[in-house]
Amino acid sequence: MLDGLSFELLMAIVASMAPVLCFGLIMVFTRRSISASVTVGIIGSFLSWFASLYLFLHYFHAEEAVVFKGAWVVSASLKIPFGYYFDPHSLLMLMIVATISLVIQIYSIGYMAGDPGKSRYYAFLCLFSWSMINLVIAPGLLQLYIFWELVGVSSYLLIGFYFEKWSASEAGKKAFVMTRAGDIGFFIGIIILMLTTGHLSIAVFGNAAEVGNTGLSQALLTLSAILIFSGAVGKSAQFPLLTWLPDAMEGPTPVSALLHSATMVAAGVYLVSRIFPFYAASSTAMMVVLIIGTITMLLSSTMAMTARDIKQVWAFSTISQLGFMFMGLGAGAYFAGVFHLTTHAFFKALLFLCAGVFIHHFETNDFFEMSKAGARKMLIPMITVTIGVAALSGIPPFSGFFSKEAIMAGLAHKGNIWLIAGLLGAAMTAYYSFRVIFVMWFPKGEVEEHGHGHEGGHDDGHGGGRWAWVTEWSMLSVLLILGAITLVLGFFQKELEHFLTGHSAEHHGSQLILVLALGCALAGVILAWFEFGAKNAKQEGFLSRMKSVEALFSNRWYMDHAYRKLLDYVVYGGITNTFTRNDRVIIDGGIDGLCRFTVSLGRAVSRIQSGLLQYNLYLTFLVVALMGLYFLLV
Amino acid sequence: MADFYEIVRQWPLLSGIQVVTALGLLVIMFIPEDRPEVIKKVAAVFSGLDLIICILLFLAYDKEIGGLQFVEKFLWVKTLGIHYFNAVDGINLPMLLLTGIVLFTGCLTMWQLENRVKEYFAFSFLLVLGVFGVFMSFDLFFLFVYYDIALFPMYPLIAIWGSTRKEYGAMKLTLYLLAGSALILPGIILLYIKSGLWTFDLIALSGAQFTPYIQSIGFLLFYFGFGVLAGVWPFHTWSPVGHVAAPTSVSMIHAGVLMKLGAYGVLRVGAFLCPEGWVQWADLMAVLAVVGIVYGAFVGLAQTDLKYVIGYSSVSHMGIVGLGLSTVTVSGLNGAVFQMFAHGIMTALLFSSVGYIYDKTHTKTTFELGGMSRNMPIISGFFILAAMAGVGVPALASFWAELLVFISAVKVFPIRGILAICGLLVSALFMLRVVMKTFYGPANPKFAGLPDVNFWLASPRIILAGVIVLFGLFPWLMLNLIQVSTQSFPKVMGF
Amino acid sequence: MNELQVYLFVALILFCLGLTGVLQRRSLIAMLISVELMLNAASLNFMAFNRFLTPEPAVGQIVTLFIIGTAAAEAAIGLSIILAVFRRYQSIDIERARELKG
Amino acid sequence: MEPLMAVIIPTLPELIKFEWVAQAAFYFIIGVTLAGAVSAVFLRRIIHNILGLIVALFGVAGLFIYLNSEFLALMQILIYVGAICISIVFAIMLSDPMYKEDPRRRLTKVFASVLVSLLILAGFLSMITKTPFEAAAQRSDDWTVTTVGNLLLTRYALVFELISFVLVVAIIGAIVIAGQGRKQRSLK
Repeated sequence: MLDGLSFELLMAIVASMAPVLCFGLIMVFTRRSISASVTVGIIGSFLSWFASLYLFLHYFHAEEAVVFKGAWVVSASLKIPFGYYFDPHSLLMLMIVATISLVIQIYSIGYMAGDPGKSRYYAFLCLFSWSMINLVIAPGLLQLYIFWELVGVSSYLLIGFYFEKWSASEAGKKAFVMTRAGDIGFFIGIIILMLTTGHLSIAVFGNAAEVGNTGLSQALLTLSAILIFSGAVGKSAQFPLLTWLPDAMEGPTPVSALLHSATMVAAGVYLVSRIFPFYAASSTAMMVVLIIGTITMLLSSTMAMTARDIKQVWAFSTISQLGFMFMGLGAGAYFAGVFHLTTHAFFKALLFLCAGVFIHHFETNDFFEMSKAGARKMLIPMITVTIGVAALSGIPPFSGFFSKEAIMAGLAHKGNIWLIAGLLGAAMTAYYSFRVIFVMWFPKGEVEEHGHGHEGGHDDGHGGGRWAWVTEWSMLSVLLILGAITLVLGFFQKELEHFLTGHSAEHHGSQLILVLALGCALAGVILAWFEFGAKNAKQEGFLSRMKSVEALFSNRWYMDHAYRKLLDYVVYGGITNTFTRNDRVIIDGGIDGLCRFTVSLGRAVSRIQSGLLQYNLYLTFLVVALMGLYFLLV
Repeated sequence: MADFYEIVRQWPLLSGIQVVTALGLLVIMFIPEDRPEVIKKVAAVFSGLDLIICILLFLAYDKEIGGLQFVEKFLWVKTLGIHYFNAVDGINLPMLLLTGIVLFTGCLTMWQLENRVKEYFAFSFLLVLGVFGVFMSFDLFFLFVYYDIALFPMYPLIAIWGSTRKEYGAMKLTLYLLAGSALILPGIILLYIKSGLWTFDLIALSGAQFTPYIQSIGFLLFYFGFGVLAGVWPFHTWSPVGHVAAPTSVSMIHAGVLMKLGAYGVLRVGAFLCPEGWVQWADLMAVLAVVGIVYGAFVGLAQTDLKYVIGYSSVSHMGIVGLGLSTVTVSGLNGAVFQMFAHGIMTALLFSSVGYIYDKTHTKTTFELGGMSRNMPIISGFFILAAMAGVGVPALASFWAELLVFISAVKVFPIRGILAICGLLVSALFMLRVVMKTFYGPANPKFAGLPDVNFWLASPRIILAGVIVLFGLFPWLMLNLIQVSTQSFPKVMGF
Repeated sequence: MNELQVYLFVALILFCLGLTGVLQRRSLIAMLISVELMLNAASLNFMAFNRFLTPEPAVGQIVTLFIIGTAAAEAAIGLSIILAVFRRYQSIDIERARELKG
Repeated sequence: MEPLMAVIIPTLPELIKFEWVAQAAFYFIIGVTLAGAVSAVFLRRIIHNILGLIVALFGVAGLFIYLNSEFLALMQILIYVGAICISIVFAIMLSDPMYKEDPRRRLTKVFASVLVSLLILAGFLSMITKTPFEAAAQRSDDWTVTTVGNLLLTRYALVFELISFVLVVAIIGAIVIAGQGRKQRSLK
């Protein structure tokens, strides 16, 4: 299938296939033994990470993309290859996915300690890593789509991990169906592409020079670009399909960190940036991306401002940051979008994992309560979460500052209105994220010392006291690692840009934008300080004075209600009901009526049967005689 | 290994299948009724032998040469031109393999049957004898006779061992299918007479130059005649009712194999003999298929009985087969045949899982179950896997089939193709809804102590799940085989 | 006189008489008797054709022999059926046996 | 004329032509046959019917002799009269209520059956008169019993076997049918 087995190919296979092997192993053999499953999972992820690292370093200076490809399905003129495509973009993404997968598996040792379903959890994590890695290094859009769907499946399974909670399984279903709705557009889009150009090679659609040579008319190009983007809208929780992501927080927190902030939801952004030249060829499509990104960013920022659940805040901020990335891409700033994707992956994972530590410890999701229970005493998580928030808000020198600033520059290039939207978003982001931080650092009212403080975490450990340090440090070490990455990543902007685009451009943004962006962020921080941080602050946002707006924001702009109504009235009440009745009454009723008619007809005819033998004989001979006469006489 | 296959190709394996099945039937009939264990073992052994032969066929078929292989042909009735003509090609080989797998796993699934074991397995073997016969015969006469043999045992099987309105279900099913077969017979006679060749040999008949008018009528007869069995909308209502009423392994064989008999008949007899009619009626076929896909999914959304849900999902999935057939393209046919195989395995797994749950809890309505993943994690896992396959998740067999069908459908009938793709969303919704209601949520304490499947009871489900995953990950194993024959089909477009 | 048509005519009359009997008698035994008449008409026809038309004289005789044998079998079965009917209904009136009434 | 006639009818004076006598006897036999048949059908007492049947059977046997086959005539008398009629008589005698029963006629039924019979009569009559019967060109005149016997065991062996088989089945069937009813009765 794959031609020639070189060492690089072997490493690629290891990187992409080790997790699925682990998935199989855990599901089939080690389901009953939690420790074995954990070991298998972590070894698999480590192998995969190691191979990815090797590939990353090996191809770091490669002149052009390296492709390994073999036929997966051949049907007439339809050829669907399976293979690997290594170019800077996919290598970077591979590195992000492999790294975060690995650290989250390590983190989960502690977080999931004592959960009886841990084996299943690790299996699903492996399944996810497998699909995500193959998605990232897919050489064709169809392979990308296939693993895209598989990522959706693993997301479904992981969100519904606590399946005994209705809300969790509902959330899983919702996530799957809503992303599927987007995927249908994606699917139709790639079918259109395949039918018109005959292939789906990323090497072509991801290459500015060749996109023009595909023979695609501008209208079809725009149409398929928008359709494919609808897949990204679903997966990255953009404007019309964004309500599944906050619900997806029903899953275990590391899952939220891995799937619903760092990697899976970023797949939409990855998809658009992957075939960026293809999008760039259609200004309409770019505009759609930009508009959707902007709407999403503003909308979800407002939602984040009222949430009291720490995971909800991070979820809304994820949506808004993804929207921000789309804005960057839509504005034509390819590198800025990808760069923000990279930095976001790490600091958002960090934020979620910190939240996980708190949730694990205090057994509540409400950060006001955490604060009251003494969250400030947990130094390492508090410091790292502050780093993460600073990065999120775009405070220098943390990584988010650099990437946000790059996007702002791109937006300014596109037009002032987009820049203003971006700045507004940045201010809101700073406001809501520092709101969390200030509340947690500076608890107001009487502070009740939480009963089981640090020891609480220890008791949850399945190994008891001897293994407690593993539980704790598996989580804390990961926080430190991610915090460190968040700190330093911003300084590698030049190198990354060179790596990705082949040239490191001059500093795009003007000083003015830099100042503006920083100013907006600081304004948000200061507002948050006066409302939540300062000595005599009431810890009530300015929104609480505008009840109707607050209600609108905290009900997510009533989008869920609208979907619910749509589902209830149109799908269940309307179509389903009509069809079911049609089945029962018209089709079945018709058939049953036909049967009843036949039976009654039979009854009627059977009256002729008198049961008199001679009568029957008489009729027989009468007919014979008449027939005989007829034939003889005529 | 190649040498071994070379030798195997000389063996009359197709007759071998029939002999083994018939022998199984005979042996079962001669075992005293009071020894059900022996009967079950014998059934398992003979169905296992069938499966082994099918696998052997699958492996030994030479894809390089293609065409008809393992041909067994001799003249049976000279004056009428009836031949004993068995052969395999890329279209019926997957079907034979499917039948083998479903029969074997079905026999294992019914290990806990207690009521009239002997008759049950005897009827099952008779049924499968007919099914195998239809799939391997290349003579219209034998095909039709086997077809009716396959239909008949359904009635007693459902009416005696069934549940929920079994008499009604059995009667409805039998009437529908016989009505279908009443259309097929005139079709066969029409072609037999009009060909002027005085032969029932399918290959010879395909060489006859039928006028477009005859082809058009002939195809319509075959399409509706066989289509009833394939659950073509609006002749689908027998299928959910029948599936619900039937006992587990009959549901498996029925939804898994028998419905494929219909689609296979449309392709093998209708499309092969009347290609012009096929092209002419493709539009209608596509419309009915798309309606079936969307309609089945929507009606499935309203069901609360697990088996009804699966029944309507079958209607929806068989619509995909119909859509593939209507495209008249190589890829469409590949997809359709692959979908027949994949759907067969998938539904068999669904029914097999539901059957176990029903055996233990004596209910199959979703609101009475709930949280089954806690009580019976393994069987729930199988169901969820199969449901995922039904939703069209990649890396499971049916995804590839749907992919090929949809690509060619969008090419040939853009609007209908896109509508059908949108149907996928609804099918995802209703499958997941059922999974959620049945397997997720708080566990019902009523079923807390019930045992999950042990290894032996899980084994048939393991086989089915393995097949789904195997062909999902390595679709070319099947597609390369199917392609051998679909390429040379008359009138198809080379896409 | 001694020609084919005469025999055929006699046989025809026998047949019609038998038919009348079968159709109108209510007693099962009388019906059986009438059937025997019809059978005889048939064998007479065979013999007549055999005598006047066929190339080989043995055929008709053998067929007639066959008819006689069949008649014997028929009588045996018929009588036993009549006996069974009589036991069931305590009568041999054909009009009482009406279980097949629709 | 056939020499066989001489065997049955003894020598007569020269005055009376042999053919005349034969002819008269022929019509007499026909008359006897039809009379027997009529009485077999139209008389009301069962016993009279049987007697009429016997007469008619004898008549037919006579016609067989005119048709050159005295073997069959003998068979007719032996089997029909000797076996069948006697068995019917036995059946009546052994279960006497059967024979006592004498259902009344229905006039409509009689008329209707006569009508059908007349229709059939008319139909066949016209057929008999219209059809031009032609004898085969080559006809053998080997009428001996020996030939019939030979043929029956060689060429028509299947017929022979078949009739034996039919008789066996009939006998078994008769026993079963008659016997079963008795069993049911005794069970009651």
